[in-house]
Amino acid sequence: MSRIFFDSGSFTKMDRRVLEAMLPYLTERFGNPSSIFLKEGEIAKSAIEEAREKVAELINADPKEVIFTSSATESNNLAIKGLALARKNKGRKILFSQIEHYSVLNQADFLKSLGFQIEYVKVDKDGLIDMDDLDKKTRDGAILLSLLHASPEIGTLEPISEVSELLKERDVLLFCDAVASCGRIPVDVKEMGVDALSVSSQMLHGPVGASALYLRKGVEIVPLMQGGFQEMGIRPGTENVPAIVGFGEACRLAKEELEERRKKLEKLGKRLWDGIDSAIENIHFTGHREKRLPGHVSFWVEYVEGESLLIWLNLKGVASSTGSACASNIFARDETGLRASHVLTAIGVPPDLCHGSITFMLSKDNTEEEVEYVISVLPEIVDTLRKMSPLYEKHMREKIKGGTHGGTVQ
Amino acid sequence: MSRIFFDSGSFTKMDRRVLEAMLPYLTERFGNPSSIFLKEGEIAKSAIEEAREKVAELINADPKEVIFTSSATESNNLAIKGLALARKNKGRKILFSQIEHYSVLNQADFLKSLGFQIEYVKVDKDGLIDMDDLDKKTRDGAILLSLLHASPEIGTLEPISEVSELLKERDVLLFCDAVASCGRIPVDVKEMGVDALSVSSQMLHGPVGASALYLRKGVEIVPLMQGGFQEMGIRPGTENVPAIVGFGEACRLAKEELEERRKKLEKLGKRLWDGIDSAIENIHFTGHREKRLPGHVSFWVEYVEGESLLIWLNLKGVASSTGSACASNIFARDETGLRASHVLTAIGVPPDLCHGSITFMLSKDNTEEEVEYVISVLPEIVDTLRKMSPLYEKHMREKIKGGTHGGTVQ
Amino acid sequence: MAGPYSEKVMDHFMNPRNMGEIEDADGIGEVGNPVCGDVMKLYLKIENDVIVDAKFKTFGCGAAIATSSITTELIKGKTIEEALKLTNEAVAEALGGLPPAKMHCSVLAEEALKAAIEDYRKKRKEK
Amino acid sequence: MAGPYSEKVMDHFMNPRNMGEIEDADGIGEVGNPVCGDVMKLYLKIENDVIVDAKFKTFGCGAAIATSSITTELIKGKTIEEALKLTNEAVAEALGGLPPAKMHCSVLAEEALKAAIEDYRKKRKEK
Ligand SMILES: Cc1ncc(COP(=O)(O)O)c(C=O)c1O
Ligand SMILES: Cc1ncc(COP(=O)(O)O)c(C=O)c1O
Repeated sequence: MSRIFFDSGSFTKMDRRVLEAMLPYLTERFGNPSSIFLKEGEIAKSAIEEAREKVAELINADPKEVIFTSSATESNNLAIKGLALARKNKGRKILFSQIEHYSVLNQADFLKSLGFQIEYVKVDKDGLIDMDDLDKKTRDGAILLSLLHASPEIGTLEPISEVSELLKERDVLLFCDAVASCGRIPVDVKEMGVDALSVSSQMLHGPVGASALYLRKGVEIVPLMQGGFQEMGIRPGTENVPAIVGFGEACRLAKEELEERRKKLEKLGKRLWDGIDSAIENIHFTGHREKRLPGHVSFWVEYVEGESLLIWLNLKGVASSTGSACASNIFARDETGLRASHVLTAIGVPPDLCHGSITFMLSKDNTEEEVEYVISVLPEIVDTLRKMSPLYEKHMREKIKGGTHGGTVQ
Repeated sequence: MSRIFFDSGSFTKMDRRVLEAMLPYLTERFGNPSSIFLKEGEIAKSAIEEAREKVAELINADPKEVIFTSSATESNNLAIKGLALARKNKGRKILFSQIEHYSVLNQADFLKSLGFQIEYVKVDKDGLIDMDDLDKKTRDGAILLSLLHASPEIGTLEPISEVSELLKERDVLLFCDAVASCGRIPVDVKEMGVDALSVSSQMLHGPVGASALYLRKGVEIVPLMQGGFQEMGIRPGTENVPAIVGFGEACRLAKEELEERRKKLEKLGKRLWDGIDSAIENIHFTGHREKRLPGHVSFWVEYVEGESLLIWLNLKGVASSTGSACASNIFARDETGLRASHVLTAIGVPPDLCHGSITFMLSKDNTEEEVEYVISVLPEIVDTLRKMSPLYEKHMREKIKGGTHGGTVQ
Repeated sequence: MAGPYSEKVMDHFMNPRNMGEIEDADGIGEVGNPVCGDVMKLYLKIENDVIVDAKFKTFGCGAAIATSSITTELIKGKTIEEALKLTNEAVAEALGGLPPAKMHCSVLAEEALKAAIEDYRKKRKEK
Repeated sequence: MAGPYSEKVMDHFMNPRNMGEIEDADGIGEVGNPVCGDVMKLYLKIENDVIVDAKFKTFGCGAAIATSSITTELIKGKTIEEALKLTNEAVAEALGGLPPAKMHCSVLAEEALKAAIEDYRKKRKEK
């Protein structure tokens, strides 16, 4: 069996049809879209405007509201720094949900150096934003909230429309990172009521190297970089035409096939969940059971560490991801770089337990056979590692002694 | 005859061999280099490290000194903002040469908003940096100079080593934009003595979407964006693996073929220069005659406007560029967006005359036949437009009356 | 295609109508734009207040040449009164539109026309 | 390939040597790392101050399992004195190196070994 890729939260395989759309722009159709008087420039410019329309259609935006950037990290940095700087005179308080991606969270220090304060809005045990906490923290002078649409780690879908209604009343802008959700479930910027939203090409079977920032008409932003006149001056630099063309095509396909993909993902996800739930003891699923990304299954198992699980899965041909501290920043200078996932700690998993976490994020390309294979192989791996675990040993001893079930560690 | 692309200052056509190196990473070899425990991640990580070595070799750097970004604009923004912020405590004065690219110059306002002052170092009529002015302006507390290696508009090569010697004495960092030169002439960061230097993939027959910032070991920088741990934390975000692989391959080829390409470009450039010089009256070549990029020919012709020249050349199948105000920011709200090239005004061409400017920048792919074609077609175009020009009419009348030669306009 | 100019503009740029001078013109208008250096010169031949011939010479960009060219077409056969009613918007419209930054070229054409008519009127008074 | 672990680490991870318990161990050492939650448990069988058998159980990452495994190999047949000289660097080296952030796993192995020997000495005194 060839590789089973269940790690679509960090990458997706580019669609063949997308590559085909890109190829002309990688070969004879080269040119700089700013060279408007040249045939080469005209072709390039048309291509990116066509792609802009396709991206806009997928998220129900006006093409003029779509700005191309090089990556989701750039979109997130542009959105948050840019909106904050543009609103500096209205206030200095910026809110992040506790479970934002690093490309949001790690901006905190830089923003503080510019004079902003950062506060974190709590989430509940399922990862849903705590509306009371949000209510409290938006009462006095917050200017911006960053809340992701879906966490790639635990799959929970946030109630964006509900949040945006509250924020509108309070004149707080809402930026939404829809990188994990877009292409899997409907993302409609109007219905969601967001002011800005980021989408990534490589997460929806498009090429790496392109991302979009939706910016609602009339919302002001300060550019992160300065240079030429590209992207309405908001994102200067020669456009990555082939990547943008591929991104556009990937969005077109995602829109066309959304329902089909969603149904398939839901079915595969359900089967995977049920399969491993019934085969593995002391397993804890993370994220909300219903309000979640289709095809997303995340959990932690007791007595086993996540990096080891991940490596075994990899050896068995399965790609997944983990929130284990051990697998976090392994090339750091020392172990202080290792930290358990902030998402899992935010939903209340004790740091020493969330080490056993695994996330499977499926994509349209996965199959039932792959799901069955993972269901068959995962319990064996857990078993092998548990046999090796002194914590499990203790648990079993206690279980035999006291007849407890699912006893706690230590 | 197919298109003649003489606009390599704004783009180059990707080499077939580069595309071939990229293709596996656009198809089956997909993956996130940060997924270090996955086979997909290992492959991706190896690929970018190999590319890093190739880029480092071309510019004689250590691979650890090479940071990948998405574009030259990003490299230039990261370098200047990042070095300035890291040195904020040493001083606030930043120097730009007058002829920097927009991706440097247009940072001025943003830098001012962060508390920096910007001063401009003059260039002489050939575009060479004015060493006296530099000497004067580096005497009191400047922290950074941005000086490009070669101007894509006028082709002049700056005396980087000479400048870096002076700056070292004064503890001023030197950032060098080598986007136009790298791949055409040797770029050796050690010999040049620069602290940071930017290079662009798409300018040396690599793919768009990748650029490198060389950062000398030990030089501190503040990142422009925050996020994951990629690129030593200096440039976060999932790496654009296919583009980086292509960039690496393009650098390898450039190193291997540098002498060959340079000789060819020198020969073609000389022929083009001589050919149009002898065929067109009242033509003024710009930039330094000897200290210039091989294969770079730039000039302005009297009595004719550059956009019109450019469009006619385009219609005749030739791609070029112009510094004419008329062709600057044509999609701006109104004509106040139109500005004559700052490079041409810096070297002393009166703004109303530099409208007739054209830049031909050749690449390794151009041929003698193409050069001959342009030599044959350009005089006709100039002639057609001059016949239409009331300025030329005046000039001819005066010439006939007074026997003046090359009379001035108005 | 996303080129900045309409087909009409490109047609007039490539095949300018009435380019040249009128030796014994009844009115000549020459105007210039300080922003981008364009210079337009319009020659009129007028009989019985009717513009019977018009020619131009222009130093300038694609839009400047095209607006000059179409202006000569638009005014030929018109009376002076009618010609004076020609606005820059009408010129731009006749070309299928112009990019915003190039609208000033159509203004220049309108000004050249007015200057030429002015010149004609002045010359007639002098006679 | 640019994986974080050497082939040696991967070999010990996939095929751990001496994994398990020793029922009648003479010394048992259990240590944990608060940073990443790893727990290592080492069992020693000692005769005449020579380690005649060693087994381990480990909860932890790839490096933790591999360092446990190789430690048992490195100490078998050694006297207690010799075993006490085993440093975490030597453990890491025997594995062909460890990523910096994973060096603490080798420290844990060294500590587990020392704890087991301590335990053995304590038990002997008690006897
Ligand atoms: C939710 C989310 N936001 C942002 C990013 C950043 O994407 P990139 O690394 O492509 O810049 C990721 C990447 O995994 C993500 O999952
Ligand atoms: C000298 C120089 N620097 C920087 C840039 C910016 O490159 P990019 O538009 O690819 O970001 C250019 C682009 O033409 C350039 O010529």
